[in-house]
Amino acid sequence: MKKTKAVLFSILIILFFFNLSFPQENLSPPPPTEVRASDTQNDNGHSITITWKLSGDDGAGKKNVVAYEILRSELPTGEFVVRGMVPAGNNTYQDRGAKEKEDKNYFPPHKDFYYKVRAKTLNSYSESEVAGPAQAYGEWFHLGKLPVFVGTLAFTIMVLAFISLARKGKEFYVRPLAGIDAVDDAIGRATEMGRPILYILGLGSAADIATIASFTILNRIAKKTAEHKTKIIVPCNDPIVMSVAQETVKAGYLDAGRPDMYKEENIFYLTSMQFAYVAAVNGIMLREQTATNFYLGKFYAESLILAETGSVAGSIQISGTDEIAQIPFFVAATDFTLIGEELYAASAYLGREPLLLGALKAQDLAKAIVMISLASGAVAASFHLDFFLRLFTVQM
Amino acid sequence: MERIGIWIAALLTLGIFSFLYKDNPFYKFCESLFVGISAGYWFVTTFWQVFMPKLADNLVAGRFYYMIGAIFGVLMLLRLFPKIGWLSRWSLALVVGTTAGLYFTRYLVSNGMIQVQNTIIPLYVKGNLSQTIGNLVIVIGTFSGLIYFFFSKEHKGTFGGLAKLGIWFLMLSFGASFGYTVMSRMSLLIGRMDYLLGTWLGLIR
Amino acid sequence: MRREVPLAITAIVGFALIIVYFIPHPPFNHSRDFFEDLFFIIAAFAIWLGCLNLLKVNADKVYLKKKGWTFSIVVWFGFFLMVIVGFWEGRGFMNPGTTFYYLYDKLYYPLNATMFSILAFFVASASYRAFRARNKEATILLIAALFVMLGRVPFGYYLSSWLPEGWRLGNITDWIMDFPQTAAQRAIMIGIALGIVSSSLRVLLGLERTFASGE
Amino acid sequence: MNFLEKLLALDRRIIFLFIAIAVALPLFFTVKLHIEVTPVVRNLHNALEALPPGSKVLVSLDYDPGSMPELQPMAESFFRYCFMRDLKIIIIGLWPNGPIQANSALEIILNEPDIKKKNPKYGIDYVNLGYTAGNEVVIERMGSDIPVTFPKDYSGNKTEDLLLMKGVKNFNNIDFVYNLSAGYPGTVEWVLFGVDPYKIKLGAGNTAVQAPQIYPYLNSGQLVGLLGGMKGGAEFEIATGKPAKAVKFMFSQSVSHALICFFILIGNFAYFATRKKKGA
Repeated sequence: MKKTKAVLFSILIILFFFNLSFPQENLSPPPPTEVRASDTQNDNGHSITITWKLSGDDGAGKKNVVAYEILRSELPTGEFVVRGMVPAGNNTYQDRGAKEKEDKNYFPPHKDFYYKVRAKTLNSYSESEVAGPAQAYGEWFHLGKLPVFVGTLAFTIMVLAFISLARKGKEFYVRPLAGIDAVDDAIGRATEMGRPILYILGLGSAADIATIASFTILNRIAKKTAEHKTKIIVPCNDPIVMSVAQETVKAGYLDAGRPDMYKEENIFYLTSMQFAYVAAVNGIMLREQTATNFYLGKFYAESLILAETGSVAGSIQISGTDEIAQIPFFVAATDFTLIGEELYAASAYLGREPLLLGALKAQDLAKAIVMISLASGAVAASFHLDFFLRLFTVQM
Repeated sequence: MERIGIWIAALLTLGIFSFLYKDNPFYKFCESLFVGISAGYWFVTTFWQVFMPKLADNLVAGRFYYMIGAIFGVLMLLRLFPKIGWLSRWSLALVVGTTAGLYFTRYLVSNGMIQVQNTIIPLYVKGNLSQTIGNLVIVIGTFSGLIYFFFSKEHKGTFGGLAKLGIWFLMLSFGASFGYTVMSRMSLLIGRMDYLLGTWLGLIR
Repeated sequence: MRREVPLAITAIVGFALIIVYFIPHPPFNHSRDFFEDLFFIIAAFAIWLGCLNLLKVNADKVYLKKKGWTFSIVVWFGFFLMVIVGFWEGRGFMNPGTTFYYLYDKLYYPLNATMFSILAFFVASASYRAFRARNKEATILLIAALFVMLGRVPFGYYLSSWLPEGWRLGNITDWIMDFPQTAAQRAIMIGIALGIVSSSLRVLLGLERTFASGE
Repeated sequence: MNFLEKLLALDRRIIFLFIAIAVALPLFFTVKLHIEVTPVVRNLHNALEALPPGSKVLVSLDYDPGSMPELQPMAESFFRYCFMRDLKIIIIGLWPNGPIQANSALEIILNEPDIKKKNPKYGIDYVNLGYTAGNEVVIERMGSDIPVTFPKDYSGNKTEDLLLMKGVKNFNNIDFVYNLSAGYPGTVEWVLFGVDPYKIKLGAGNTAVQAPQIYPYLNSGQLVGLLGGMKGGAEFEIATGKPAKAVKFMFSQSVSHALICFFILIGNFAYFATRKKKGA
């Protein structure tokens, strides 16, 4: 036994020194080593991840490895079938399959599988040892989303904490917001002039967050108009939005103690067509000579047409949207604009309801945390420390 | 057939454009046609691309829990009957809940955490002055922009100065979006003009 | 019943969706897709509602012979033209060569595109009549807009070709887009993210409940 | 009413007329304009140049005819470039209309003399896998299995039977992804659900309205390059040395932008001049 080994070894040495006989291309590359197969983390249980150490001829040695093939079998000695291929230089592969049983690429969870990795050159290959068994199974918690989970939990707790503080009667300070301060003046102006107020909820559906925020603002403004005995017109472009708007305004009038003054016909559905709707609203603006126009909610291309008509008609205009592409037109053509987040905050401002203010405070605290992380993170990153970066890194 | 179609399309285009001069029956006709056609178009599209694949196909495949969608959808239609119209609130509530639930994580991740993650960048890049300045501008701009959106402190003193800087950054970016939006609208008009003058009249090639 | 049930539905569905976001294990991993499907299905019914509304309004106009009732007939005609052809074509209704595609290409598309291209005219009119440098903020906005509008077309090159390379209008626009613009976009995006997260939570907790008010 | 006040009260139809002329008239002239290729477009072009012939490029067309003037020239110039460079094209759409747009772009490109000489064949040089519903979920599913996500191509052939799709399992076998986007789902979804988890190389073309919101992803390196609006399309045409539609329209675009700028300046000048007078 020892003798044969010694003989083989000397042959190898001779071959090495004289470097002859075998044409190099026919030599298969050294196989990939340390092949490991294990369940893919954070998935639904239809995938196994395979890792290996690169073949000695990949990027080094003869540099002739072009790809790796990944083979799978249900038995360690069984028939291996090719599951996929990756270019040279890669050392991992996720073997995935479908989740539906009827799919022919179905990947059963909780079943043993064995893997081999094959290093390929242009005309030969070599295979690694068999790895496994490995099983695919689904996890109950996605670890890559841990930062999101922490964020969600922290934010929810902050909101609840501030709300309970507010319930206990704690007064919160919020800075003045130009667009909000203008609301009272705008309503006063309409009253003085004896002209109506126009309120546009935008093109969003009743489920859009911007529209929901706008409903709350409408409720407060309706209350104020009821107190001032000023007419408010709310043309809608969605039947559902209209019926919610009617309830909202009615509730505002009720809050002001003037339910008798509520007129349902002033809150009406026009049409769902974007441009037809705008044309009709423009008509209302010019016919009714509205003193103040509110545009709060989701707005698209029509923002520009509304703002121009109102501006030329000489109305005071207060606008707000979270559609970033439309904010510029509102800023340039209306008197006051609630930019993005300010729109959501506005409902808390106008109502001064402690509950809503509490949520706003939680938002501010979150923002402060973000700003501190941002500033310290950037400083840390300048010294090549990535602690803060990892706090915010989410794996999908 | 193609030629007739081009004529129809061109005339409809002119009909809409005629509104720019003044409202007229020709425009009214085109607009009404547009209202009808687009409602029909969406009706058919949602039927074949939502109704069939998402509802009917799933029910046929034995996934009967998709009936929930049909039930809540029908509840939505009850709005047409004033007496039981309030039931449509249930479907609205489902839609609102879904939106809020999906948006919560979607926005927290893509608009929130990923943007923060991308803004944590080195303030000093060795041997690259313009990148260093650029990174500084990004960090300062994002930071001061957030200061502007901070509601708990009055914009006074240093804080106020930062908020002011923030709003300038915001305005610069709105100006840029403004320019780009104008660009888009002009491109659309160029497209229509090219259709009228080229495809229809053959005056330009 | 009328108020509590909707609020409960919203809260249960919303919080469930947030929780399953973190669970990759079946069957929870599909539940988000399922609710998204539900969302689309209900939205499809809502489009029916909108269409029925449209037909009813226009039928009333014809019936009562209101002003412009003849145009209401055009609305009906357009609607049923698309619907009949669309259903007749079946699932491949939008493949090139079908009648529906022809109607789409020769009626819907030109009308839609023209409607949007009209905005180019309104931009012009608004830029003349309404876009005012009414304060410092609006002034910065308008100046940046001028830079981008000129810097993004070849004219900008001719206007500033006398400047050294790297300082021309195009370069300045690139710089604005790459750095201050990006920074501000991020601030707005983060702000909106917090706003949406907080509003969603308020809705789910039943604090913002206007949508559930009603008949 | 003095001159300035009259100027302010100008009938808007006169302004409309100016715009119509500013857009239409330049279409009649062929002017050779100097179009500089900006770094974001240059980067995209360089990334494409680095692909060896035979590389597989996935093209996702996520728009409808509403954005045709801006995005269709980009689709055409990209297909032309791929055929000339012998890059293999795999077309999909996250919007129902995307694959239809691709077909109408291909129809034009395949009839160009240069391309005709190359004679690209369906199934070998390009495939159109059509549309699948599901928005960003489609991207996620493609990460595990493209043939399962798109079992049949646009004309109903089995995806597995297409020669080009042999060996294409998931994003591992795709060398570059090019996305033309007009909104949701689009470039942002490709970044979040394609680039981040699967490390794909992504380049994009966007409508000008969208473009500013995409820039944050360029800066962070998640996006290789971006064509913004018709100007971006024109730059790409120049970079590839094949000026086409977008370049042709640049003259109109230039004149109309200049006119808008002029309107803003005049409008503000007249407004402040008359206001000052009233104030005094």
